[in-house]
Amino acid sequence: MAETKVVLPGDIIDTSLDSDEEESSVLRLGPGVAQIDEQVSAVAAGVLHSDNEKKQWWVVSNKRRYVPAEGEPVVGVVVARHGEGYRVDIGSAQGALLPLLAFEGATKRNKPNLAVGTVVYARVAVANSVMDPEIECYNSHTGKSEGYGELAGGFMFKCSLGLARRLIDSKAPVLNALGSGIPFEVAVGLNGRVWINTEAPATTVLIANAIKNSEFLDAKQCRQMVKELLEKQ
Amino acid sequence: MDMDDTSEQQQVAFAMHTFERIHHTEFQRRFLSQNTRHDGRAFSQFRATHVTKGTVSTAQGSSTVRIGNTTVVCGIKAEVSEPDVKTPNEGYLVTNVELSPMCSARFRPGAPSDEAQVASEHIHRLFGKAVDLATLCIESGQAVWSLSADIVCLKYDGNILDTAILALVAALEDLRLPEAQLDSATGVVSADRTIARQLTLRKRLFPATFALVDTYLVADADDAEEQLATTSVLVVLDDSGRLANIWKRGACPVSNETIHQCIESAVERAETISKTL
Amino acid sequence: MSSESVIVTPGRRLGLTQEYESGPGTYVRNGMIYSSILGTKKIEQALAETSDDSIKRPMLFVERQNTKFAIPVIGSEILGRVVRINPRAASVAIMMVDSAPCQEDFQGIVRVQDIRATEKDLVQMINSFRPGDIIRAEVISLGDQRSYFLATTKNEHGVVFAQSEAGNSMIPISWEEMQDPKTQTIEKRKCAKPVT
Amino acid sequence: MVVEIEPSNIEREFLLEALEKGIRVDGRGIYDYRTLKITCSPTYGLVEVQLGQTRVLARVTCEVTRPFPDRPTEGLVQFNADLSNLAAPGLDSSSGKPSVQEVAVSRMIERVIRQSRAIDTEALCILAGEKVWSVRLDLHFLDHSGNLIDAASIASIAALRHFRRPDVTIDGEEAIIHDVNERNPVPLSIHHTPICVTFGFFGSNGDLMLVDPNLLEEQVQVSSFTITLNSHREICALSKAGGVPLAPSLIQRCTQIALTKVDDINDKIQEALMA
Amino acid sequence: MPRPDRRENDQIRALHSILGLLNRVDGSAQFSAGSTSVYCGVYGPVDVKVYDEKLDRAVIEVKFRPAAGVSGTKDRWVESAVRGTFEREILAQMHPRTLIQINIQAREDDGSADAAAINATTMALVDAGVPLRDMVAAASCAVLADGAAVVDPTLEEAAAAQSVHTFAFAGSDIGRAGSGGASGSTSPVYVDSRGDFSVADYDRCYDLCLRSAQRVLAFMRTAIEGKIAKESQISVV
Amino acid sequence: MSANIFDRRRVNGPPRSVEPLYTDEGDVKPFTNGGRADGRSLDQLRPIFIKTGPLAVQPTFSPTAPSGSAYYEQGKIRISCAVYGPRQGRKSNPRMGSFDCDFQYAPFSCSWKRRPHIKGADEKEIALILEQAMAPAIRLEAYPKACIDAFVTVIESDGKFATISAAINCISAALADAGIELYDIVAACSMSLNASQWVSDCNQAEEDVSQCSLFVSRMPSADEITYLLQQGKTMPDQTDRAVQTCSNSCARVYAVLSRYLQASMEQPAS
Repeated sequence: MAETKVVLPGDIIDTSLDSDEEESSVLRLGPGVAQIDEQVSAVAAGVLHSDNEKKQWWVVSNKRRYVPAEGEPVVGVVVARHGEGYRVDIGSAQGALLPLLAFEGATKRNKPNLAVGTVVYARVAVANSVMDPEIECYNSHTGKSEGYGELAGGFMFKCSLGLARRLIDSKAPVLNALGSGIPFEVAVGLNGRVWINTEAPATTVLIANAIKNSEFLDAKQCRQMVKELLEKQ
Repeated sequence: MDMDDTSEQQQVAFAMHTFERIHHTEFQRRFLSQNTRHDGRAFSQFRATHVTKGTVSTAQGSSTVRIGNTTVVCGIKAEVSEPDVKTPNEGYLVTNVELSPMCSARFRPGAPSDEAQVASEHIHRLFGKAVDLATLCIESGQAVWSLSADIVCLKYDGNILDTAILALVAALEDLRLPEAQLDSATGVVSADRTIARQLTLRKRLFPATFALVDTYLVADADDAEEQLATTSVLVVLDDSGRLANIWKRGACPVSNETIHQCIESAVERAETISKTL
Repeated sequence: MSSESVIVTPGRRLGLTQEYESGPGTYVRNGMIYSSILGTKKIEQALAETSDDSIKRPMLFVERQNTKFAIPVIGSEILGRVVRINPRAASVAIMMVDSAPCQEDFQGIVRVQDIRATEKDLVQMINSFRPGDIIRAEVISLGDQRSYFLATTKNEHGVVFAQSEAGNSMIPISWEEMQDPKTQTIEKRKCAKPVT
Repeated sequence: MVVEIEPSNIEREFLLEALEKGIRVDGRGIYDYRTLKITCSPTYGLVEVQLGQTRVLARVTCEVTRPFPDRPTEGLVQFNADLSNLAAPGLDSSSGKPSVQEVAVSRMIERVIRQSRAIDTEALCILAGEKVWSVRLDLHFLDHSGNLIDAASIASIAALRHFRRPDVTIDGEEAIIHDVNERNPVPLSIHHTPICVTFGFFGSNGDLMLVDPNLLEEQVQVSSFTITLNSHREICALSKAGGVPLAPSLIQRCTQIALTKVDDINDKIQEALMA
Repeated sequence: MPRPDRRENDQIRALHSILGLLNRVDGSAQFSAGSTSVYCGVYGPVDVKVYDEKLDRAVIEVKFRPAAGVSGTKDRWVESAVRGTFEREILAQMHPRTLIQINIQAREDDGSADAAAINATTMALVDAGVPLRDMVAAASCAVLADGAAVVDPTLEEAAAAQSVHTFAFAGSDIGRAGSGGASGSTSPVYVDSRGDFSVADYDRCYDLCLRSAQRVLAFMRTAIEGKIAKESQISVV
Repeated sequence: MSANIFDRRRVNGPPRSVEPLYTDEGDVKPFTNGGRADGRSLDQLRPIFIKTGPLAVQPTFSPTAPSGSAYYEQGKIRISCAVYGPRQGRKSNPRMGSFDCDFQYAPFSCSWKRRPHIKGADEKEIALILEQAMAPAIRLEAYPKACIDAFVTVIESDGKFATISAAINCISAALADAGIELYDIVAACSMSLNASQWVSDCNQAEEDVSQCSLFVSRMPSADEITYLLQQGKTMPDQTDRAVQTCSNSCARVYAVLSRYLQASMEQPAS
């Protein structure tokens, strides 16, 4: 099981393995950990997770500025349209490129025509430090849309990357508690943007505020907070 | 022209010439790794320093200082103005360093660059204590001398701070303040240039700048070495041997011994400069 | 062989166009050759195989020792560093033109359709250039307001020097692959044919 | 360069749709102010105001200077409001001259405090023609989450009332400025305390109205209207900025709402000054 | 000669800090030592102007605004000091062709404002999750007229002092010195000593500042760990 | 009282400062006893000193060094000029190169009040004059789409028209040092009319008392005048005489420039 410890930038991480693996084994350093002058140390502040079997170390830290990574789902806003695609803001350093044909079943003749300001749910196709990131509204391996595409109606709000990751990773307590009370659609982007859609604006506002308040509450407190909100509504 | 060996040399010269233009920084680093510098100086050797006073007749005090190729002309204009309410008998010393696009392609036309502003501010702070502003008083509360010292850089080849500080010290020593009285009725200050007095400097400042390139400590880095250097240490001594300023700028940490090493070579440098000043 | 070497300043009368060809460092105005730079006046015997109809006139030129800075001209071969790439074009800082240095870098771009002569539409920028590579290319037009247009269609044009992800300099192993000797990793580049 | 991102289409549509039903995105009523938190620091004249997430720091300092020749017996009051990238991306004017927003807010506060003669400049005179107090108000915007003007006006008034200047005694020609710990410092003489209340208008003909717009509402609103009232219920300034024309009857309604708002803001300032 | 606020010569003023207080920037912090207080907001990595763009690393830009008055050359000086201090600590190679912008707003300046600016920047960078090689802690001290060296001087003490010294140290450096290593082996990341002082004064102030930088670093560590603990106790899912 | 405008990017002095009233009689009045104060004959120019290229040796290529530089002295006038280029120009036109000039007085360079840092209208005008005077001499067609920048700073000025002609001579020397292709070297000289007598190369004191001033910049080998500026009232024949004598002095200055440039090539920069 991954043991957890709070680390700060500059803390040296001893990667000596308890099992007597030979020394030159390849370590896989996840985000927040890097090798500096022959020492492995943390470069971000957060909770250190390590997984001895796969010899992997990473730090979970709560950031607000999104750095694209391949395969991650994101919620973006179309900012401009030019030649071979749309320029979409996903909260990263450079705007992402969404090619015109990056939609399920899109061909040269019939392809979706998105206006500036449209919100899209997409996955990161290309992310490297050399070129601007590229996103696509379908899974290019399977060709299926898998829920990606334009998001119409509903409301979108920003939250921290840590909260977004928690909302996606597991059966987030706040989403389950809300789900039992009110039917709603949700699309969570790992770039810290959440899209909610219900029939009445009042419930959408309620769900949005519930999610935002759940950032610093644990599972039990979440259920309690959601129950109170539902009764008051 | 026999073809083979000169073309051989041309081949090598061409390769070296191209390498110098393409990998400019790498080319410089090669010199340092072989314990020499691209102009043949030793690591702790300063460039030839020339100080001449009184080079501009239209300024009350002036000097021209050259360290290697870096050339600076400092001119001080003395004018009269009202003292600040809080300090009625203190004059003003306003120092500004001008790094125009003329002295190096590094500076763009228009407003002064950050480097020029930082240099002006640093020198303003250094000389705030070196000159006794009370000696600039003509009539307490009403009229004082306001010295505006402008340090114009003609050619920038690294180490502008040393050159500017030396130029200002020389110009202040060359300064001739005319005898002035305030006619309290008309409020007009009249001055007689034939009776002129020198400004007594509290202390003369002797600067020395050292740059750290990777692990090499290099004295008086020129423009090429400055672009390589991540860190620079400025040590300023006064004529009684006490320190006036230690200023380490830039990225890499510098060990405490290195700073002490810089202080020692700065003391030697102070001796040599005080002779030329 | 050059006769006496006289130092001339710009605007000096050197000779008549009937007797001499005007070479670099000179200009012609109504029948007279004048020097256009400060340097030493040199006369060079014409090479034997000039076309026979023009009378073999020696060439008159002015030579200057310290470096003369060059500018990119259509057809000249340049050496430059790739600064930034996007799917449509790679922007290049031009540093040398026909083996003469430029005083400051000129801005040039290699459009994706000018990278390769064959299969123009299959070319992928990410597999041709990376920021930091040094490339040799040819100026194909003076381009737009900001950049010159460059092309690396010829075999001897393309990446001349590149560093791998690990940071060691790589060796070209084919016209589109370079290998890092230490880590054996192979990276895709549009390489220039090494000049033997 | 750091750049501001426009709200997306669905945020715009949702906000208008909710507003028609009287619902606001952050759950407030349409006439409610966000929570107002005023903290006065131990140093005189330094007050930080938080209106929801909008955060403004006001600082009042004074120094002795020469008066203007044409008004020898009047002290000087100077303003400076600077918006930096700290408050919101892209606010920093890289060209050195202040950005449009910065000028708008700074002019608004100056109009509110100087033109309405909130501070008695005669009381700032020490020696006529010689020495006067020059009071300087610096506003620093730390977080732009909508409605900077209200937050700035509250912070300015609170800081001016919280400020104390050193005491001065005059004998003949000389003026002795007493050190702060020698003689306790003297407050400024303030005639009245103008407070701004800002309304946002939405919808094609601008009939949807709300008080204290937050960031999203401010980006989507078609017109905004600011009323400045003081505790004597006098209107000190009115300014309607932006697009859709407003019916005069609406202005009366806004003034009534503003009066109630100004009262409880003044109470909050009084409370903070007492603490 | 006792200090006006009756502090020991080597006692720093009460430290206070808040993390993540501003919501429009990527990371923010307020750091105060006594009544000297500074806000810092960090954007990064964000898009960079084509002219300043560097192809192998992120550009680091610092903007400093003073507590009162119009910004002038003094603030450019502080900006260049802070940029120099963090140029290497920020692992800029991890985000090439981007910009990391540090915006500092001085709230109140009652002495050792440069040190407070450096400490606030460290906390804001950590809050923004910008990759850092190490944390930086800064402290300053002054040699008074009677030769006594006092730490964390107020504005009044610094004005009357013979010389004022400001040092900044990297965290790992402080750790090594803390564990009894000789102070000679440490390497300051930033040094600014001004006034009229001897080499002995310089060394004395160096040690004093090293020890108070240790205390500042310990304070920052507990503040950040507290925030992470609060955030993460619900993430153990 | 002249107000100094507050400049956020420089260290600022007091808001108002003025020159004191000098009671001593200063230097000798010009033209008092027929001759000139410094003993020169009416058409004698002040001694010229020129130094081109870097002062100390420039061991390797430096991307920020100017391609050509010159320091020019004529009597008390001192001017420094640096030439950069051919390099990428902001506004570039594909057929011809462009030539830009930047002119600045050093704050301490004028005998009267200190010049403010921010460029005045007269400095911008002189920059335009220098550009128009030099452009005809440069073979701009050899530098398509590139631009050549010249930056001139006056360290000490003595006579406005004399300073402008000295600046033109200084730029010519710098362009030649930079190896820029030129049709010819431009030489310039100035004259002033005092009591219906033309006096060559007048200093500030002489210019102040003269009725008219004039300067000519000329390319001697093709005998083309690139710039002619007269300020003040004269009869047409007086101006013709002035232009004639001024052109001869330009030829003399041209000779000095050429001699110096040739000498500088013989023994390379020390």
